Amino acid sequence: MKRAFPILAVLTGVLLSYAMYQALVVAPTEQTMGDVQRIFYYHVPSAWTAFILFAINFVASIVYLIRRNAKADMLALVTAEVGVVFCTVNLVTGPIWARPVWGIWWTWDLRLTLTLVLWLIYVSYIVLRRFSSSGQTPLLAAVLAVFGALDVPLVYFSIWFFRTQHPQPVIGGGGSLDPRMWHALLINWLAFSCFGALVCWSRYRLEVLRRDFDETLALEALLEPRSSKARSS
Amino acid sequence: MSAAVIVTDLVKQFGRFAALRGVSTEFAAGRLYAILGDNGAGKTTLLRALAGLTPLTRGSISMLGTTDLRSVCGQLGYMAHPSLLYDEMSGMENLRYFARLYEISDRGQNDEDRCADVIRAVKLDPSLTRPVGQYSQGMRQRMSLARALLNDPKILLLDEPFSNVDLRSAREMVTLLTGLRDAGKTIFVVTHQAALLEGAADEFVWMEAGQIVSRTSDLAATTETK
Amino acid sequence: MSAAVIVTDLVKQFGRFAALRGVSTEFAAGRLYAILGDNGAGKTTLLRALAGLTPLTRGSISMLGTTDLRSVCGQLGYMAHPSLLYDEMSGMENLRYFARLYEISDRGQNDEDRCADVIRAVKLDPSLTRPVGQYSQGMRQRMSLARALLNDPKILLLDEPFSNVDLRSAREMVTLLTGLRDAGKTIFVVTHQAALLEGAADEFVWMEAGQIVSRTSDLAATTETK
Amino acid sequence: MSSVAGLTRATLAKDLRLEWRSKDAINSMLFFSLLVVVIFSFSFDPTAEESRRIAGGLVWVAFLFAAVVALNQTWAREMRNQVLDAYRVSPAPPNALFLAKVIGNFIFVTVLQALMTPLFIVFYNLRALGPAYQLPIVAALGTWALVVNGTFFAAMSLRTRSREIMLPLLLFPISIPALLAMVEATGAILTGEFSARFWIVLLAAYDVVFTIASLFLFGLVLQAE
Amino acid sequence: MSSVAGLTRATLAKDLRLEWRSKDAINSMLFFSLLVVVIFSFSFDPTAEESRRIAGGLVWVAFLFAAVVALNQTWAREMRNQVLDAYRVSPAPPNALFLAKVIGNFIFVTVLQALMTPLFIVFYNLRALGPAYQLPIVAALGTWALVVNGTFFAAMSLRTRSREIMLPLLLFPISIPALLAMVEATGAILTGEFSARFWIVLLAAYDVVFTIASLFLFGLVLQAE
Ligand code: HEM
Ligand SMILES: Nc1ncnc2c1ncn2[C@@H]1O[C@H](COP(=O)(O)OP(=O)(O)OP(=O)(O)O)[C@@H](O)[C@H]1O
Ligand SMILES: Nc1ncnc2c1ncn2[C@@H]1O[C@H](COP(=O)(O)OP(=O)(O)OP(=O)(O)O)[C@@H](O)[C@H]1O
Ligand SMILES: [Mg+2]
Ligand SMILES: [Mg+2]
Repeated sequence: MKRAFPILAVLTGVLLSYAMYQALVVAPTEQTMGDVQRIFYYHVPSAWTAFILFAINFVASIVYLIRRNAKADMLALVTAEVGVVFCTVNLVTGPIWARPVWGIWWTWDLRLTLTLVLWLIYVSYIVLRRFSSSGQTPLLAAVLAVFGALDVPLVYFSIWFFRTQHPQPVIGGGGSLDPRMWHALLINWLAFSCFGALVCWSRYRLEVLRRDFDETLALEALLEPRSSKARSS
Repeated sequence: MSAAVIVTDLVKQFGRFAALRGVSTEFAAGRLYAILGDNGAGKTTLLRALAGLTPLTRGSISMLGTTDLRSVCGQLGYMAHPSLLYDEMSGMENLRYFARLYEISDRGQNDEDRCADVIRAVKLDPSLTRPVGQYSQGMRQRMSLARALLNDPKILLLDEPFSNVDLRSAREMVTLLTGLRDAGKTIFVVTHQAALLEGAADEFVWMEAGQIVSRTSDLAATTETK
Repeated sequence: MSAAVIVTDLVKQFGRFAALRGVSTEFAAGRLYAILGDNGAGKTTLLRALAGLTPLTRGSISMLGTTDLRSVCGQLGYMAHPSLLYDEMSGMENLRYFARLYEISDRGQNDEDRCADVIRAVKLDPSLTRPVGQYSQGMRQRMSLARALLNDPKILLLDEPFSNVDLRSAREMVTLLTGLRDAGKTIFVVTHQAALLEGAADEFVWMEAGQIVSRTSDLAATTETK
Repeated sequence: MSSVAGLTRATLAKDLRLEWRSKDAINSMLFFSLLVVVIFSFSFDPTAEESRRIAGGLVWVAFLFAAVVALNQTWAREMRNQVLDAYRVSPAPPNALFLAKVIGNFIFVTVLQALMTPLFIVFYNLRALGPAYQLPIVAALGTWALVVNGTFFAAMSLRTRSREIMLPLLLFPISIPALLAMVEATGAILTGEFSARFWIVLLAAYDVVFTIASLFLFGLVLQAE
Repeated sequence: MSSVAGLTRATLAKDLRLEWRSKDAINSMLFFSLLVVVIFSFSFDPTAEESRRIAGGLVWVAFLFAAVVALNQTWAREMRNQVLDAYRVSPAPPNALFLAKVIGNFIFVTVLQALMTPLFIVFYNLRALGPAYQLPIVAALGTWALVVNGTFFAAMSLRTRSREIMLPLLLFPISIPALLAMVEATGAILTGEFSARFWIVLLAAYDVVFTIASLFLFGLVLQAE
């Protein structure tokens, strides 16, 4: 297990560079949009990675509510944080792309709105964890995560009617994509997922260390001889 | 004599500070325990743990033969430092509301009567219409005790019931408590006025720095060692 | 000996209920008064009136030779049932703020030192970073006393300083108070634990139903009559 | 189950009595929404056509903000003297407390709406061109949506620092679909240009989902310390 | 007088410390502003011509909401454990307390405005056709007006035993001139159709009058029990 981390790190590095090569050099230039379109290879994988991380957060939160397992809680925390980062990447690359292509930064379109709401929900999740003064932050956070996950389908339906400007889904949407573009996209997605996993893992280890540290301090207090009284502690 | 409360290896941490540091002990049913100790020894924390109000870091509590505290909380009376009463309502109105929470009328006694009875038991006047927020500190303290007695609990957890109460009334409270004990209740009284319970309490439990350091039935003996 | 506090015909009504019913008396400077009485006798109301916190229905108070209480409030220390402290700040932070209110540093002593000194005087640790809201009840009570002592007041009004405080610490507090009395302060202590002040208080003032019913320097005598 | 209903009624009665005595919540809500109406009517020189188009948004933003102001005070009363602990040690089911609070807030906000609606109608010269009977349905469903989640998150923000600002932070993201549905449904009814049916169904679905979720999870939040 | 300034600073520092234990607070305020703007754009389609026309009003409703959230907790902290009594028995002048609270709230609301304004500009595509440099002046004067009155009346409603429903209704007419001036001035600057000079002078006069009145009367309010 100890060995796995550097291996994953190296693999991610290699994948990311290869994917960048694919995206910037190998993939053909889009006819109407030109080179701006290459942002596609960062825009879409970051969204997909974020969605996956949020899904893991939901599952981990449910597990926490049932089992009260500290590991599940840490997993939920980590996936929410990293998911928000990837979601931000998508939300930033989108407007950068939109400005030259559509002529506007933002529009209230189905996909855009959904992403924004998701981002808002998980930021509020992180804010709650930061501001909690309770000894049971994990519990409150898990409850909020469940509420957030329940909200997503409702958001989806509520913006169903919005006039859409955004391209239809690649998968199952009937759009035809050049196979080389497909290739570059999938490689990028794989690289992003590995990268996401890597960041999550480090963050997870950091969280484990932090909690261990707190526990050690408290344990030392437990072992303290009785004579050093609580009244002066 | 059966054990009413069994506590094993109780640890309660607030962040990095441990308020309870491994408390393991048993309390027999039908006895009056005085819990004594310096400020910050962990008495209130222990009581809150017994009342099921605070999630434990480690350890377990078994009460009236079950570890599911939720299922026995109808048998519990809890009195805390704050009054646990609505300042804007009169004493009767407060108790009437709590009587509904405990569904006392289902047990065959009329709400109204029961409330008036407990208020009289703590030597207050049930017809007082003043809101509790305007009571004097000692009156509020007694009303708070009345609230804890309301559901005729098997186990009573009282956190400093005598503080702010005048001496004569405190003595009357002790009489009331010994009466309840003789009727088979298990009573825990946290107090700094141990002398009041001399002769009344069956056992004195001393706490220090989150642990129980001694249990004795003779107050004089322990105050010496202190 | 000059009179530090002169009270004439004090009446305080809450709506139709009179909490003080014509209190007229004098208190000499440099003495320690224990104010005793049943719950609801009006002790807290009297103390709040002396602190200038409650407008009177009738009567007047003269303190340190003036009836303008606002002008002498810098000479006053007041400790109440509630802690009068910010729960979210540590003890030191609280005191530092109140030191600013009293402009203690203008009197030649460094804020920081003065705060640390009073905290040590009530046997707490000035370096405790925990916010006051997380103190145990007794610790909070002592910090509250520290706040009242902060401005080195000539007149101290203490409402039940010993409640919730452990016996040993309460005895230490009494020693602290007698020390202050010997240094020339006038001290009023409302308490239900009169025994603690036996030998320490110069006079015991009994209140009943909003009036002062007796003043004596011998506690034993009054408890008999009670 | 009957016990939940009974206790809900008892708690609700207690809350209404206390609110009647202090008038805290209704006061601040009323004050706030009056200000909002006035501000809008200053900045706004409405031809009927235009105002009808944005009235839905105006009304619901005013109510949402007013509700947040009131919801922030819901639990304050239970925290004073830690009365909430008295509830927690009693065998009474947490859901009774939750339902009572929700119904109480629902009543407050509804009273507010009943008072404000005539004002809006007068100030903005409103008249529904669509089926007006749907308006109360939308109002009731929408208010319930705001209030269920608001009460729940207010309970959650009790356990946090800076709790006043915490409530909107938690509530707003989750209530976006409900808000959108309320605004659109109201707009649809007022302009009569399209049917509000879809939005009403969506609102109902939102209410059902979150009421059930809250009832399941409130016990956990209450016992968290 | 120097003592008032010093004590105001001390009290303000204390309040700010309690509020901003960490930079989390600023982040959460940023998030709060974002949420408010997002909520608005869900309720009022920002691309619509009508909603651009009432943007002045919209912006002030958002600011008002932020102010109410802030004002609500101003005195709550002083009431817990009756710390206010500790202030009342001290020789510190009441006005120092009042000024500290007003300035604290002013800072809070101004930070929120500073965060929200760019967001509003982006979302509503606002552009001032009049002299834009007047906008911050209007914002500052308007916020001060809101905050002085709000702080004063919040203190008053704490002390009066029976918080009658009349109180906000009495307060209400008093705030109307300020609201009118804020909204009109903002509108004037945004549209550039007429000069905001008159409204700015009115706001300034309002601020001066009510600040002085509050400073004179606050001592009475504080000492009333
Ligand atoms: C303005 C902000 C934007 C946001 C927030 C955004 C968001 C998203 C999201 C969340 C996805 C993944 C959703 C999915 O796979 O169903 C996505 C995919 C995609 N986006 Fe965007 N987008 C934005 C702008 C744009 C622009 C301007 C373009 C190009 C004209 C664009 C083109 C695409 C394409 C081609 C996909 C992949 C199609 C798919 O699989 O759905 N996006 N975008
Ligand atoms: N919520 C909390 N967060 C952090 N520390 C706490 C908290 N509650 C209590 N403590 C600490 O735990 C210790 C024990 O507190 P507890 O209230 O149990 O003492 P106690 O024995 O009841 O004292 P007292 O006689 O003064 O009431 C104290 O040092 C206190 O500061
Ligand atoms: N704000 C108030 N409104 C109405 N009545 C009040 C108010 N404050 C106190 N009282 C009443 O005045 C009487 C005296 O109260 P006070 O608090 O002075 O008693 P006390 O002697 O301090 O009692 P204790 O020892 O219990 O603290 C009591 O009957 C009380 O109910
Ligand atoms: Mg305690
Ligand atoms: Mg008293």
